[in-house]
Amino acid sequence: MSELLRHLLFLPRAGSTLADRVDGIHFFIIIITFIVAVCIGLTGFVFLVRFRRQQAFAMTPHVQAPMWLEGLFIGVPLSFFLLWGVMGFRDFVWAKNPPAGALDVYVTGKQWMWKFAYPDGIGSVGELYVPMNKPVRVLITSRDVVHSFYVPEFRLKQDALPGRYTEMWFQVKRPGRYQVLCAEYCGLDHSHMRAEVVALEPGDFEAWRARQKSLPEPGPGEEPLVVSGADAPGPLAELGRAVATRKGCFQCHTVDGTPHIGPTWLGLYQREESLQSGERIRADVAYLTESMMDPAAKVVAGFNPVMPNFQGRLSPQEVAAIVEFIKSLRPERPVPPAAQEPTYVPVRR
Amino acid sequence: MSQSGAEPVMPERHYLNAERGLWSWLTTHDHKRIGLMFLGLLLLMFLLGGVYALALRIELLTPGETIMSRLAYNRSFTLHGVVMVWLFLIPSIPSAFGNFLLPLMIGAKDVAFPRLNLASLYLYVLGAAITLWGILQGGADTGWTFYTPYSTATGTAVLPVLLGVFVVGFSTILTGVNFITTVHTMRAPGVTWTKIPLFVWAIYGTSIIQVLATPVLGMVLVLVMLERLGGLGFFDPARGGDPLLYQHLFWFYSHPAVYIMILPGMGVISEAVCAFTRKNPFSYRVLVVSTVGIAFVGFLTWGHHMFVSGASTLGAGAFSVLSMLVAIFTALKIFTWLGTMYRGSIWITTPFVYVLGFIFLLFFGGMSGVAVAVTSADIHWHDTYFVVAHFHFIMVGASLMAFLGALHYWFPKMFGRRYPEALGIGTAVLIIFGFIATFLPQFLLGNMGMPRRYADYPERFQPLHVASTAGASLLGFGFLIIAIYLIWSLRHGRVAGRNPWESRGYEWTSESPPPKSNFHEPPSFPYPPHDYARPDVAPEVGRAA
Amino acid sequence: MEGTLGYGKALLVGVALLALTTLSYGLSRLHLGNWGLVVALAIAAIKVSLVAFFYMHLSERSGGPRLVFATAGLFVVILIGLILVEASDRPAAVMPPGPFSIERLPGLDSQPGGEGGVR
Amino acid sequence: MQPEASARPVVPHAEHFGDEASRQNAAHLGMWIFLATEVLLFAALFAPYALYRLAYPELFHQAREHMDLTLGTINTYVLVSSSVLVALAVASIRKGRELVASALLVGAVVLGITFLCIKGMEYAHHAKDKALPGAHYAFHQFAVPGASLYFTLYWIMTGVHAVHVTVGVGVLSVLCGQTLSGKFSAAYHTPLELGGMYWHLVDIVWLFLWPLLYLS
Repeated sequence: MSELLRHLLFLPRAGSTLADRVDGIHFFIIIITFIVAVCIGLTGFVFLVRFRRQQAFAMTPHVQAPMWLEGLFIGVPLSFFLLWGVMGFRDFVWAKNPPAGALDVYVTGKQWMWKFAYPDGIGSVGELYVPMNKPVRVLITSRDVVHSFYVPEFRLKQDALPGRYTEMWFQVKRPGRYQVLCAEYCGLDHSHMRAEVVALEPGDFEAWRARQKSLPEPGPGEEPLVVSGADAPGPLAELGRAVATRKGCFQCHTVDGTPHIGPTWLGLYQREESLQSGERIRADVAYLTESMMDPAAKVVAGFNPVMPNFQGRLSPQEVAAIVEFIKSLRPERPVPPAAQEPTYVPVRR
Repeated sequence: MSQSGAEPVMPERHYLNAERGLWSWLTTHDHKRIGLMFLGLLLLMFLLGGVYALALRIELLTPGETIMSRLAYNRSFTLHGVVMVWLFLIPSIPSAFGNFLLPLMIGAKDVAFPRLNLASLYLYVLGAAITLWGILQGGADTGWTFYTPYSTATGTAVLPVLLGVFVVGFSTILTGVNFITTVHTMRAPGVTWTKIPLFVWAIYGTSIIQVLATPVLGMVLVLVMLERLGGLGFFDPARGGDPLLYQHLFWFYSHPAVYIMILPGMGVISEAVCAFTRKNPFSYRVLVVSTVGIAFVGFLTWGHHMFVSGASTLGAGAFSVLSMLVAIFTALKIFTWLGTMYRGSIWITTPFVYVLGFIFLLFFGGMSGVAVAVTSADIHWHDTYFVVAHFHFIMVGASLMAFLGALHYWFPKMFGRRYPEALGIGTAVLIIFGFIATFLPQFLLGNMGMPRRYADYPERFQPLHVASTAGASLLGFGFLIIAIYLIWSLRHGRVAGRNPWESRGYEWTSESPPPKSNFHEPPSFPYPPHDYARPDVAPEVGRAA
Repeated sequence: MEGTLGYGKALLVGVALLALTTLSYGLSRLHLGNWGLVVALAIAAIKVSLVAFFYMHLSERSGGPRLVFATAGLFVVILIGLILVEASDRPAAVMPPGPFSIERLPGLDSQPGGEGGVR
Repeated sequence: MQPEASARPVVPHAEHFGDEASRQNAAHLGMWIFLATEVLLFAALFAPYALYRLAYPELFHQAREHMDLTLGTINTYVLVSSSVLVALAVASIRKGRELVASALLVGAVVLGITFLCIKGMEYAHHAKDKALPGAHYAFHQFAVPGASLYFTLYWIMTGVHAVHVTVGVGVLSVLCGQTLSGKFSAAYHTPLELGGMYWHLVDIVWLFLWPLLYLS
């Protein structure tokens, strides 16, 4: 029955225990809605036919809804609404409070990727490995803007807020790969901020975990290799450096902060620049791309519009590589003093 | 349809030709002319927002980047939202029809503060101009919700858009102040609180929301602007700020703003149901109480936008229950409209087709609203196309249907002419079906898990997107037909006469189009506005007898 | 008009306002702890009612203006009250030692301030 | 934010009204609704204050010690006194004493300007300490997490209030001039009442800002 309804309503398969509960209330609401819709539609249709206009300026009797009918109009829908509200809230509380002994996973959203890490230090980018039939608590945070961790097949969604952890838990019912989407708009590549939950049999999961642990141990203070992998200049950034060299970008731009004919690339990404027109602009991907394609459009104050136009001289891949290279040239971020780091509080169950 | 022998004639002098020349329009204090100018501007904004909507639908026809880049897509959906919400829907019925009709419906010569009314128009123009200027600067890419910290970090032209919305907000405040005062102090003899027409009640409720909620939006927009300009860090976690605070303040305005959009529509429907079924409202009391109730309880529900945002569980529960209360008022209205049809004399006209469409679509929009206000169900639906479909059912399916219904119902009042009725009915049916074809698939897309604001999407979502785009083109075609026949009717439509709908609403006792002073004699109304049980000839004298 | 604002009444209310201000200042010197805020706000509320009722002519106007005044007050309470209800029930400072430090937003770094978040 | 626009919304003897009494009613009601929007405008600032105070109770407790209580308290007396003067001015014009009324209004305007000057001194003081809002905050004596937030709140709340005081001073000056030129009488003085109400609202806001920012 519920499989049929799921097909009718285009709901994806139910991958987690939460999904069954959410779908249950979903079906309840939809069925009642359609029953009432049919009643209203039929009543309206009967009235339309039965009381259609016979003559102009017809006089009609003064009909006033009796009190009991008004009471019914209020009482019946309200009791349904409140029933749904209470049922939903019960499930909501259930979904928000993980059972003891749940496996903790830290989820970090970042424009535009998901990173996962386990308390014992292992981690991964873009793929979250979890054991099936075991509660998993996700502790979600963001490193920049608000994201939302969304797994449609689990019916699970929780916003990732910068500076705070939010939590949610799930228990996967069967092994497989489940798509993770970002559901809170987070900028240019919002729609490509995807990842996967890989649910493994408990045995397979332990094997995976052991394999990860056997990877070279990171030194003290270093982040685990797998985790920081996304931050280090990737192959694309390396390609960008090569392209920039080949196209002669370094004749005018430096990468170490020294002033030259053009603005330095060090720390350029996301820097706020004053333009000659007096406006200010943030050097985001769009601006960097535009500056290659149409350099004269927005010239940074204090520089001459001498840069040649690279429209047609750079392939999209090369542009992306150069942008990625510029992105990688971020100055060391000042680390907040130790006193300002959040203090460790044992996580409340 | 006309039963009378003689063809009606246009009144010699009316508000449209009382004074001539552009200058007389630009400096007018006449609420009717201000309402008309609002109507024209709003329709322009609707056109702009609609063009964005069609562009978005075409882009979404296929996955991947086709007609626009991701950045362009992000900017387009933001501007579609900003233009439609702030420049069209929020001022739509109150500023255009409210301005035109409210004094007529309570028998006043004008609104309480005519100069303020004109100032409101110019503030709107200014705000819209600033927003459009922002669009020319490239436009924002934050979504119409301007969520921090993204809106304070992105490099697009957010500032002018924020500023434009801020200024438009003040325009709606002035309108609200004006309307509340007018209703309180300027009712003609006989128009007691229990005999105020239902549309006026709706505008009154709307004005309460505008006055109380808009300043909060104004302040929060100022804070975001300051944060962008001066690194204030008010909502920035790096400085100890709380991004959720922004969402609280924003939705304190923007949830009631949904009722700013729908309440006037409900008022239009209440009027039109009575007029075209020739029946007294099934329960005047229920319609009034639910209007004011929605205006007030609507302020208590904003937290249901934040169930999965990291806000507290208790808060979610409280806001969920409060949201159910506001849904009850809507349910009550639907039942009452249905009850009004009972033993009436139902006349199927273009406005009435929109009424039927409104009731039907509002029912589904409202029920899907209840569904997403259920905390656990919202976990899945939040920020998916289900929500997109839900609020489009309310804002387009209901508000816009009401706007079109109002346009057709009061078109003879405004211009003294009629539009081709059969064409009107046909187009109305086309628009309702186009609408359903556009947004029903979006409910299903939401169920599948398609998040909103996606420039690109996994392939499995495509068939439903194609259906939605097909519906949207039908919808656009429908609007085109309406535009053509209404513009044609302005000059060539049949002369309507005073009261072509045989309505007993107060506004129809004056001539159509009304004289500059609204009524030739200071009116008094000894009978209720929706009274069709009384063999009185007074309302019908308008027919050229 | 009954209850019209005259010199006598205006002066009397003025004296009361200044006296209440002094009282509020004096009480704040006593360091009442948590009650200090409550007392200070209560005194402020009394002063506001005096100003609104006498100086802003509410005593002379029934109906509309009083309704507006009450409504505005009510909505301030709703706005602040519901936000506080929600915020006070958020999970306690759940800042587990996640593997990542919080990255500041681009362009907003290098200034003091900034605990992890709102407790 | 143009309060003048609605401070004098009624054309004397506007034709679309019946009589002066209903004109007055409408004007007062309109002004009250406008004031309600102002109240909600400030509520949007008090709400963040409440939330952050809940989040950082210690911080808000300590921050008080870096505020200039003396100047703040003097300012309270100044603003309350000017409100009293405005109330007296309304009482005078109702008795038809235009000269007394305008003298009282001059007093209120002077007190309003005094308020702004004292506020300016306080601002200068904080600016010297580099206790500036947001990104510009560099006050070393009070460098705990979130401290910048308190001063951001302080600057915005008092800043928005100061803007209102400035507008109010402008409104009162115009009204003072009109009183002197004999525009108002015992029979017609609605604009003066409305302008006074605006000034009292500015006073009311300060009556809350003062205890919240300086006292407790």
